[in-house]
Amino acid sequence: MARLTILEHREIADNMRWLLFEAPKDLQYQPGQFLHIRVTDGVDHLLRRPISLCKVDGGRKALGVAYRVGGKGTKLLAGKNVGDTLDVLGPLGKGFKLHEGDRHAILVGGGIGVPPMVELADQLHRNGVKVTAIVGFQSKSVAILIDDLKQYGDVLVSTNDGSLGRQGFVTDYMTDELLASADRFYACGPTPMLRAVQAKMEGRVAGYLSLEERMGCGIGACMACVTSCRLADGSIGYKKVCKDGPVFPAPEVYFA
Amino acid sequence: MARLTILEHREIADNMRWLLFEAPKDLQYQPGQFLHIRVTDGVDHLLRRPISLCKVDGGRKALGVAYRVGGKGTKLLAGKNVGDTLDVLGPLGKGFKLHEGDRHAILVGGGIGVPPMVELADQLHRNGVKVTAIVGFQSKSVAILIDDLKQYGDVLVSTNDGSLGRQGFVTDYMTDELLASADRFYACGPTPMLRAVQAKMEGRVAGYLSLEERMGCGIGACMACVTSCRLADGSIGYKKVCKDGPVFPAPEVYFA
Amino acid sequence: MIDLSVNIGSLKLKNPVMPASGCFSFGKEYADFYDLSQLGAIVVKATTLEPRLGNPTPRVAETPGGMLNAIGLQNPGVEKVIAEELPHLRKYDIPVIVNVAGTTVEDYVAVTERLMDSEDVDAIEVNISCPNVKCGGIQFGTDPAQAAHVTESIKKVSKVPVIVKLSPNVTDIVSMAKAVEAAGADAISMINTLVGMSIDLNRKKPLIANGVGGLSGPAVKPVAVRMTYQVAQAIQIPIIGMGGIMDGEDAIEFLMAGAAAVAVGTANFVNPLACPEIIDGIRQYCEQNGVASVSDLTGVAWK
Amino acid sequence: MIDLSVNIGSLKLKNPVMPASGCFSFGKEYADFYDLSQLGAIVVKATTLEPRLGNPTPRVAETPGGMLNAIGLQNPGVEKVIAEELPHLRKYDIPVIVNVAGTTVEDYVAVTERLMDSEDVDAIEVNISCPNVKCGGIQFGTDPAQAAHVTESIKKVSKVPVIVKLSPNVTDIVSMAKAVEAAGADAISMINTLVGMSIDLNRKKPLIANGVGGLSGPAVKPVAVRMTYQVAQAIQIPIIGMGGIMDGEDAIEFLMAGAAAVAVGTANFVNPLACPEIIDGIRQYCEQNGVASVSDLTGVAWK
Ligand SMILES: Cc1cc2nc3c(=O)[nH]c(=O)nc-3n(C[C@H](O)[C@H](O)[C@H](O)COP(=O)(O)OP(=O)(O)OC[C@H]3O[C@@H](n4cnc5c(N)ncnc54)[C@H](O)[C@@H]3O)c2cc1C
Ligand SMILES: Cc1cc2nc3c(=O)[nH]c(=O)nc-3n(C[C@H](O)[C@H](O)[C@H](O)COP(=O)(O)OP(=O)(O)OC[C@H]3O[C@@H](n4cnc5c(N)ncnc54)[C@H](O)[C@@H]3O)c2cc1C
Ligand SMILES: Cc1cc2nc3c(=O)[nH]c(=O)nc-3n(C[C@H](O)[C@H](O)[C@H](O)COP(=O)(O)O)c2cc1C
Ligand SMILES: Cc1cc2nc3c(=O)[nH]c(=O)nc-3n(C[C@H](O)[C@H](O)[C@H](O)COP(=O)(O)O)c2cc1C
Ligand code: FES
Ligand code: FES
Repeated sequence: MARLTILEHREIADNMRWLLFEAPKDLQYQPGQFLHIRVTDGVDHLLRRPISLCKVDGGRKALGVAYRVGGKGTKLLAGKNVGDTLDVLGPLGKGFKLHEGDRHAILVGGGIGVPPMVELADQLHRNGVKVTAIVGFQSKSVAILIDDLKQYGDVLVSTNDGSLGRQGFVTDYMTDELLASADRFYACGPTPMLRAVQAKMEGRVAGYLSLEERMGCGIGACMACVTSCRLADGSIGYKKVCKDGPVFPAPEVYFA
Repeated sequence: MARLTILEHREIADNMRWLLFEAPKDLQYQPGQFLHIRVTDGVDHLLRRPISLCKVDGGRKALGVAYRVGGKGTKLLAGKNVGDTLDVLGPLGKGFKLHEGDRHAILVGGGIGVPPMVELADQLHRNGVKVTAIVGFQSKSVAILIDDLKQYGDVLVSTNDGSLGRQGFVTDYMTDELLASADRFYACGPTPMLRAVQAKMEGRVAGYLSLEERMGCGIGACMACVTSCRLADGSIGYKKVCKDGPVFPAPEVYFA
Repeated sequence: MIDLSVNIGSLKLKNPVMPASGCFSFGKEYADFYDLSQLGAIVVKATTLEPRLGNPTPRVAETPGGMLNAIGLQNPGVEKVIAEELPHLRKYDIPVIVNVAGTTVEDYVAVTERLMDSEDVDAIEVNISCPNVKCGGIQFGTDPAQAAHVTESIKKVSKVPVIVKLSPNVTDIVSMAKAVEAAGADAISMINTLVGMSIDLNRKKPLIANGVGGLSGPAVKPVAVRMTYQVAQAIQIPIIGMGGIMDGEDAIEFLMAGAAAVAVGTANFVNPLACPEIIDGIRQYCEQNGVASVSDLTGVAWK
Repeated sequence: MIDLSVNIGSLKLKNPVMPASGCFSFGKEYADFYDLSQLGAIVVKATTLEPRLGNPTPRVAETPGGMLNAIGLQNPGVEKVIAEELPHLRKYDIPVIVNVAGTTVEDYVAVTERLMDSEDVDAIEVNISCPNVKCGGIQFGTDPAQAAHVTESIKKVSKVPVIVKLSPNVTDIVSMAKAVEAAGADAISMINTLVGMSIDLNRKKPLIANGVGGLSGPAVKPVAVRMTYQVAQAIQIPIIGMGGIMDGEDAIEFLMAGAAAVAVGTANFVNPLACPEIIDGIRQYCEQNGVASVSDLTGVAWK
């Protein structure tokens, strides 16, 4: 837990913002982890907002996130200025696991599920893994981070309305050929997308899904954020998105 | 009701602050009226804080108040910066009445009751009324606005601990001679002080007392801020500090 | 054009928003801020048979997301209310709802009878739930049988719709609502304040002179919405929902929970323009969400 | 040196601050933030006879100044709690209080009996007030006779102090407290959450999957302080006060209202260091106000 200073804060698409923090000392992190951010010091918005790590800039010792301004809390957040400090917990949770020996990874991001793919792509790229990023958005006006991803590999874009890239869904890009060439996939986005990706990849490519759930504590103590998982013994049980996730091996995730 | 921009905001004594607003358009006001200020746009501090008008600067079209940083709301207020805007209602209530023909007025202020005396002194002074201001504070470290008052007349200072001016109470300055020379008195400060001033002046000098009470609406609708008064028919009844006051003719005020 | 009108029994309101009793006095003060004809109705401060001084001060305290009050039914008595307060409201083209309080059933009946002599009363709101009056009021608000008895007695003498205002300080609000419905109430308003207390650390005593006070404001909204949701499913008569409404979205929440109209209390103190802004907010929501008539929203959360 | 120690029945606490049940799981997570030995005691998550999955998600929602939760008593069951969760708490030199929940009196008794086999249980907190469990729990929390019955039954089998946790969702909390005192409770903890609801305007449905949830946080503090103040004057056994405590001053408010100790729930989510900071805040208040022993503060607001 620390008060982090805002270094940059700007709009990057309609109601989408980029926020760069000064990194806390001795920063330990994995791509896919999240920050748990208080949006005000007052009591009118008590619960922290979970936002994924998007980019860590080691040189500048800075930590970037990208978020959508939607509800009351993120609206307050959007009003914070460079130089202001925010109460931030984290990075928290289990992030994406990188596997030695992988040569080609497919990264799938939908909407506000795209941000964690940037740091992941960077790390894979540095490890010599070929990156193919497939990203989907509602429309061009809310598309984010495409240029950032292009630094690390191919980026395939789809939008629901066809205003950017191909019209359709991220899964439309998942040809047999592409899947056959990949060692791993990593996905983050809305539940319908994750469900489709899980189905598409099952038995073909091993990978990970990053989930969302409303959170209380963010550290595993309140049981708010549970999600159904296939447990080791084959039964269906709850795991905590904040502590056991947000990233889970894809076969573990059970969509009812 | 308006959002007013902060032009100046600085400490003027221990935990005492000066706050200057841009004046609202078509400002109508009397000395002794108050502003009803929201300290945050959130819901954690719902009730507005009543703060007396201290000084109106017609040339700069600005409105100044002086306040003590005490509880949670004024602490939040103290964090606002020049350029920020605040939601302000007012000026509200009934202020001090100036009487034609008066030649000498005694102004009595205790602690945070001193601020409204500044604008009053200015107006009296401009009307050719001689001003004697008697002000009392806990100690030197919290004494405020003495130099401002000196522009308009004599200022007699007392402190509880003797660290500035005479040690003792404001009433110690109220000699028979002084009272005999005065046409009017105006007082604002803590209840024990007002009670003593009322007793001292009774039957000798006509004047006004400005009262404090916890407020809800500030405009006369909620009945939160009532105070006991001698009504026209001689009975004791409630009047509203926010609407019928905060300034009352001294004989009307009934201290139980 | 969105149809904002709603019916509360035989009362027709041009929109579902009214000030809550006790938070708007008799309207004069807010008339300085806007034309009261914009409102759906006006609900005036609690009126008793004899004048009442109410409680000593401090009468209000701020709490996190809310406030406590213990005004204690200060009012000039029904005679003066009829003679001096109500007539000036005639010039606004809106129903006037008079909040009635008392210590005994006879009190309530007497005030109502007296109000029936006035042309200026369009409905009665029976305040059986004021937590700030030591004797009286509160037992009517917590016992279904007594609530039914006072409702019945008032219904016998009232020529205008009778709205019964429920207290949230009960184990089972649904049985309270059913009891007053069975006793003939034309509508229910809910909720009055939750009984609360703040302690002044300096004086080491309750901050409010009365000790306890009534909690209102956004803090209580989840309790009010829950009770509205439960009661609406159990009764047929309309509900005026309230408790912490600050903006149009809060009002929509109550409508979806099952309220036919809403009342706005504490928000008036925060923002004197709260009522007209909430009306605008409701209209905007309807426009943006294709709602043709605001009454279509009532109870959609469970229908 | 300020004496921060307090007694809850035969339990000696080094200071009056403990986490509230359900807000601290079994302590492991917060042990990453500070040494749990600093606490006055630890209260663990509700434990039932069989494992429970709890309610579907969403299980929490933010409300103004508070939050709703409907976790629904998710827990691994008493066997696993004894085997896997409690032993690691032994290394902290503080009493362990186990929150017990169930659907029938037999459930409560069975869990308690089983817990008596463990060396790691210093007190039982009887959760008769969880609003998030459809059948069971709630009726014990709203009916004095049933509350007394479950208290008595547990007292018969418990070898450690029995604390009964009261629900605020009642008309008369004082009679609940008196009933469980008469039935042998060693202490009372209060309050559990108020039943509330938020409606999701987009989905036009209650936001929490369970429909209703329990309201906690600063929003409920005035209700909790009021109830503590009323109950403390009516009973002889000590009270553990809670509801919206965020800092040392809030804790002092509960002590002055009549609590002997306090519990901290929601604040842990806002600030993982809430408990140690509240202990510091209490110590500071005592220093600055010449309070030699924190237990001197209990009930000063009415004594
Ligand atoms: C692990 C994780 C990582 C995330 N990463 C990102 C990211 O990188 N960029 C981004 O824009 N968004 C991200 N989200 C979603 C983000 O947390 C929500 O959009 C945000 O909390 C909504 O807050 P609000 O103030 O706009 O909405 P409000 O409606 O005011 O929120 C009220 C409460 O509900 C919770 N809440 C509301 N919507 C969601 C949601 N969809 N998921 C979880 N909690 C919710 C809030 O956290 C808060 O507690 C992530 C969510 C999770 C769980
Ligand atoms: C007509 C009037 C004029 C005033 N003028 C000034 C002034 O010029 N300068 C100045 O420093 N103070 C003035 N005060 C007092 C000032 O309003 C309070 O000190 C201030 O509201 C306390 O707020 P807080 O956030 O510090 O305290 P908190 O304890 O956080 O306040 C909580 C609530 O209690 C109310 N409250 C607390 N103390 C008082 C009090 N003493 N009087 C009235 N309400 C109170 C607050 O308004 C708020 O609603 C005036 C009061 C009144 C009634
Ligand atoms: C200052 C104040 C005075 C009130 N007086 C009355 C009253 O006289 N009669 C009544 O039925 N309710 C009274 N109430 C309760 C409100 O009408 C309303 O039920 C409650 O405040 C909840 O709504 P809110 O959260 O919008 O304020 C009063 C509330 C406040 C804050
Ligand atoms: C997420 C959450 C889970 C809870 N679980 C339990 C529980 O298992 N047993 C119980 O007795 N109380 C439970 N409570 C209630 C708290 O212990 C406490 O009584 C209540 O939250 C009020 O305190 P607070 O405002 O400090 O949170 C829970 C509260 C929350 C917020
Ligand atoms: S948010 Fe509390 S356990 Fe995950
Ligand atoms: S503060 Fe509402 S009447 Fe004075």
